Amino acid sequence: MRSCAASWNARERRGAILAAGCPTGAGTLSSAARPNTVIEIDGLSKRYAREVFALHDVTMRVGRGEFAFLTGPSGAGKTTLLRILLRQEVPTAGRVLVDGRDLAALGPADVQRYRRTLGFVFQDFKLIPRKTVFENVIFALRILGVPDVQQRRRTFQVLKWVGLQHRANAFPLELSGGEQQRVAIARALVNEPVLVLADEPTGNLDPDLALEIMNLFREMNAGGTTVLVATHDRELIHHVGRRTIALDHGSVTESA
Amino acid sequence: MRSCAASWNARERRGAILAAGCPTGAGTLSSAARPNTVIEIDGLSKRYAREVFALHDVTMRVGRGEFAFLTGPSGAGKTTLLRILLRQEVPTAGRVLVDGRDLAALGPADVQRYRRTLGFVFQDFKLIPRKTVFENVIFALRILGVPDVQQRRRTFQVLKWVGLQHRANAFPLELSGGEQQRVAIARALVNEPVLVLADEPTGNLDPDLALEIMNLFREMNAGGTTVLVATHDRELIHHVGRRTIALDHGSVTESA
Amino acid sequence: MIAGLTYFVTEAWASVWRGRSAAILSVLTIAIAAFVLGLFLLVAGHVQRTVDQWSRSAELSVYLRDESTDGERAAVRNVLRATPSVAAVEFVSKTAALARFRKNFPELAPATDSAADNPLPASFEVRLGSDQSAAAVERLSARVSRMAGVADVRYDRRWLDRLVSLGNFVRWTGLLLAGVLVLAAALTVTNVVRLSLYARRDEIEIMELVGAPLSFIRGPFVCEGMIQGGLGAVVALALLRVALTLSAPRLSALAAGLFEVGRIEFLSGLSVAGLIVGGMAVGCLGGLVASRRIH
Amino acid sequence: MIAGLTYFVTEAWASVWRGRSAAILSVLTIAIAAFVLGLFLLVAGHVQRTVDQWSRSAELSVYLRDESTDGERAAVRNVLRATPSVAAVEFVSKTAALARFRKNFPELAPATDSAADNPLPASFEVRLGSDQSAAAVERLSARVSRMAGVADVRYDRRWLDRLVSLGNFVRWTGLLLAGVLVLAAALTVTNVVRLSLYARRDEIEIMELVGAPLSFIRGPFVCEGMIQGGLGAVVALALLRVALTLSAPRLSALAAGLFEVGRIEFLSGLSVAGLIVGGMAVGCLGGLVASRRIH
Ligand SMILES: Nc1ncnc2c1ncn2[C@@H]1O[C@H](COP(=O)(O)OP(=O)(O)OP(=O)(O)O)[C@@H](O)[C@H]1O
Ligand SMILES: Nc1ncnc2c1ncn2[C@@H]1O[C@H](COP(=O)(O)OP(=O)(O)OP(=O)(O)O)[C@@H](O)[C@H]1O
Ligand SMILES: [Mg+2]
Ligand SMILES: [Mg+2]
Repeated sequence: MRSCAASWNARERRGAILAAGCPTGAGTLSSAARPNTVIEIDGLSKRYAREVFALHDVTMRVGRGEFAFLTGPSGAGKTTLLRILLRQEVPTAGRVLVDGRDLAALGPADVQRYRRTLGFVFQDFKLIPRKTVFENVIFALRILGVPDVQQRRRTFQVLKWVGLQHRANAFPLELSGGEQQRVAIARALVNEPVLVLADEPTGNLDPDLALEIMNLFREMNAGGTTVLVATHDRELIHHVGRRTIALDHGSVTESA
Repeated sequence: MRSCAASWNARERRGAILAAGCPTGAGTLSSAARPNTVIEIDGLSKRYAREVFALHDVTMRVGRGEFAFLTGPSGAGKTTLLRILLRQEVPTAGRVLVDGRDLAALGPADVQRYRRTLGFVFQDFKLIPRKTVFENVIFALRILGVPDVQQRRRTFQVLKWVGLQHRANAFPLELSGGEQQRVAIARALVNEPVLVLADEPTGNLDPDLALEIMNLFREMNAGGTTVLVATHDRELIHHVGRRTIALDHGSVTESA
Repeated sequence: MIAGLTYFVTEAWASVWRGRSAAILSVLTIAIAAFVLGLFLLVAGHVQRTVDQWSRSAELSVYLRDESTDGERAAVRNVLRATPSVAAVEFVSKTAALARFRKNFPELAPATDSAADNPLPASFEVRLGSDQSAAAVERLSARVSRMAGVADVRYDRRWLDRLVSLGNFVRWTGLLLAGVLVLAAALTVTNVVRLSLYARRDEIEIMELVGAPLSFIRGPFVCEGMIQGGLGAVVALALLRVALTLSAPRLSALAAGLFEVGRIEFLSGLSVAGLIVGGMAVGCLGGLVASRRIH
Repeated sequence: MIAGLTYFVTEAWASVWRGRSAAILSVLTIAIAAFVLGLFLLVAGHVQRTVDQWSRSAELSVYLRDESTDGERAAVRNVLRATPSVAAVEFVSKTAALARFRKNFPELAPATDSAADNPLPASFEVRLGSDQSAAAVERLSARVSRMAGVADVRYDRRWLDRLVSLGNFVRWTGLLLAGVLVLAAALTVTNVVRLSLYARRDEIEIMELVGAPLSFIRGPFVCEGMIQGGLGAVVALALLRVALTLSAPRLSALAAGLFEVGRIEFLSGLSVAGLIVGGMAVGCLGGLVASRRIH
């Protein structure tokens, strides 16, 4: 395992104990022969009831092990695109393949299994208010059927990464906005997903912390995980310097 | 009334109809002889049950008609400070005066009346999910007892300012993150408050839109409204170029 | 004031309407409580009336000595008449008593024919009112039997006791059941309103943070409780009416044997109004209790 | 499997515990439904038993001709014995009848003394079983009265009809009430679980988005329903027991007049077990129905 202490220097200045270890990345599931493109979207359109199109004829690819940003102004369709990838929304038209699987062909049980292989950071965090930080994060492991001891070890590790292990027993409503966002990130990473989809994961974080979180994603990515991050933060994109897919009014305007 | 079309150019590029009029600012209530300092905080501390201090011995002033930023890393205490100013939280120690009123001395009915004179943008938006965008915004006017026709006119006006009048009949959950944030801003401005407190009001907006919203606050400010905005966005602070109060670990570290 | 009321009602109605399926369930639950209460009132009313009728047919016989004077007889009659639990007093002369005996026991007619004199005494047949207690009848009997000219006082004590007890039993358990059911209805409404409040706690918190007056927040919930309670009662009454109509043929057969009227009657207008107003009051209370949680 | 069950129970219990006040309210509501049901079972059981006892004391008298032969009498007795609704048959000879008459009507003793021969007929006194219908008794009476050696058949038709009707009435409305109450309990549980589900719809949505299996999401709700239903039944039974003990003196006085046993008895072990299991089943059903909404 590589050392990943370097990226945590900024955190250590804040006094959090973060030397626990680095993300290991790479999926534990889907070990079959995998295609080289993880996300394959063709002619995707999405229209919400009677309203205008949130997405219109979007075609894009994200390769295995790639790290890409999704940008665009408010209401461009970033969240809609990510939700379709989570199978939270169903497209009006077009085809979406993830890891070679056609999302339209998944039955209810398949959808559950598929979602368990993903890591998703929601724009509005989506933490369970009646569960503590620790319970919120460990839940994603529990449904995987991981042995109990391992569940707890891994959960503490991930909470350390995001600098929140001292808040493990707090309830989400007792956290600051940025802390909640970091819990959401911890939950997305705890199951060592093959694909991480993050919707504005640093909107409530200060620039230093945002960069640290991005480094966390980079570490995951270096371990083989594919990462797609929707963000407005030009500075951050500039700093990280990876491929950017720009949306506007539901269409791809730039895909460099 | 001054023309405020200049600040809306960027919006017009997006196609929204925004020429409706400019914010008029200045409170409709509290017409008594007013002190020159709107916010006066002395030795304020806040400790949540058994936990460490979220705020520690904070002393600061915000003058009438001032526009100030509140910054600091995640968990620094920004939201806590603003919530104390809304009387949503009660301080552990210290004195808080707003417009000369000691917040500790307010009875339940006074708190209601006091809150109605404020404009507050919550970090997590706090929109009522069962009400449409329009109903969410008009509600703040209805409790003021403003005549019906005026309520509707003013609501449409404010929704135009934030570029959302075409989404007036949508429910909050049918909006993108940035759109929800703008509804929250519209609600804060609709009652022409004397004091606007905004918690990370542009965290979900792209830089262009963020700047436009800041211009909206500036217009309000030019009309006499005092504005205090908590934000992480250094670029934005830099662009707007106003006084900045920095918090870290619950203490004021900088107040230029 | 009117504007405020309109606001409450519209808000409450919107809340009921938007949460339709939950509202339907809760109205149904309340309706069932009201239905059981109504059904119970109906049954208890009829049983009570039946027992009353049966009791009324219970009689007390005051046998007079052959040698009693007219004055003594008048005194006895006056005492009986003056007793509140006595509904009617009828004099049966020696001759009338013999005639009745012959009619009732034709096998014995020859025996009484052959007898020289009439062995049957004259008597007062006393019909008792429906509100007599066994103890009162016993007191009356003891008092009259000590009077001059009275040979004996008889009544079918076993039957009377039974009927009075049955009447008391029905009344007593009826009160208990009715009380419990009203409590159940109130609890149901409280529960429903509380849970709907719980489901909307974010909304309430937001209203508070925006500075809405308490009445603005509570009003709709109180109103919602009233609407649900009233609707529940109306639904219950409608159901009861339909149930009664549908089961009329069956019930009539049963009723024929039981009630002298021979048919089941619906609740009185007063009971109907009482149930509806009661439903609304209980709903209102539920809403108030539930929204007390808001500080 | 065991791990899953433990998860459901812990989750359900945590849910009940965290939402204590709501859970208490809903358990109380269910308890009241169960309480009413239990109380009703208790009352109906006692009324039914009383009516049965009363009915059992209803008798049919078959008067025999003085000139009837022993063979004819044996034939009548056999017919009576062979009839299912007949509980017991007793022969009363002419001499026994006269003795009883003298005892019952002492005033008339001189009259019967003076008569040369005994005017009273011999008879079979028939005690009827508790399950007889008025029609069956009528058929029996018609059949026997046409037999050789029978002079007349008499029974107090009015009373018998009344008692049979009352028995039917209690049974019938009892069934109806019980059905409605079970429905009410089921609705209450559904309602409560549904609303608690509604209050946690965000949580459920999140679980779905994280890929939790359906059983993981539904299990706790079904379990919660069962816990609430079971607790409700237990609370109801405890309340009923306490209520009975507290009102024992009052009730005994009432019961003395009504029931031959002279005391009120608690529900049978079977009824108790039935109520608890029923409560849990109904709760489980409520949880299932409520959580069906999750797709
Ligand atoms: N459930 C819905 N029903 C109707 N319209 C919706 C719904 N969800 C999103 N929309 C609309 O679709 C468009 C795209 O929304 P989306 O959330 O994808 O934007 P976004 O790029 O994520 O914006 P932001 O940066 O503000 O989060 C918006 O105009 C929004 O109002
Ligand atoms: N209700 C609460 N109970 C306990 N602790 C709380 C509560 N609310 C906030 N805190 C803690 O107080 C500290 C300050 O929180 P606050 O929300 O004020 O931070 P912030 O500056 O707004 O951060 P952010 O930029 O992430 O929103 C944090 O450590 C947080 O965990
Ligand atoms: Mg979005
Ligand atoms: Mg904050």
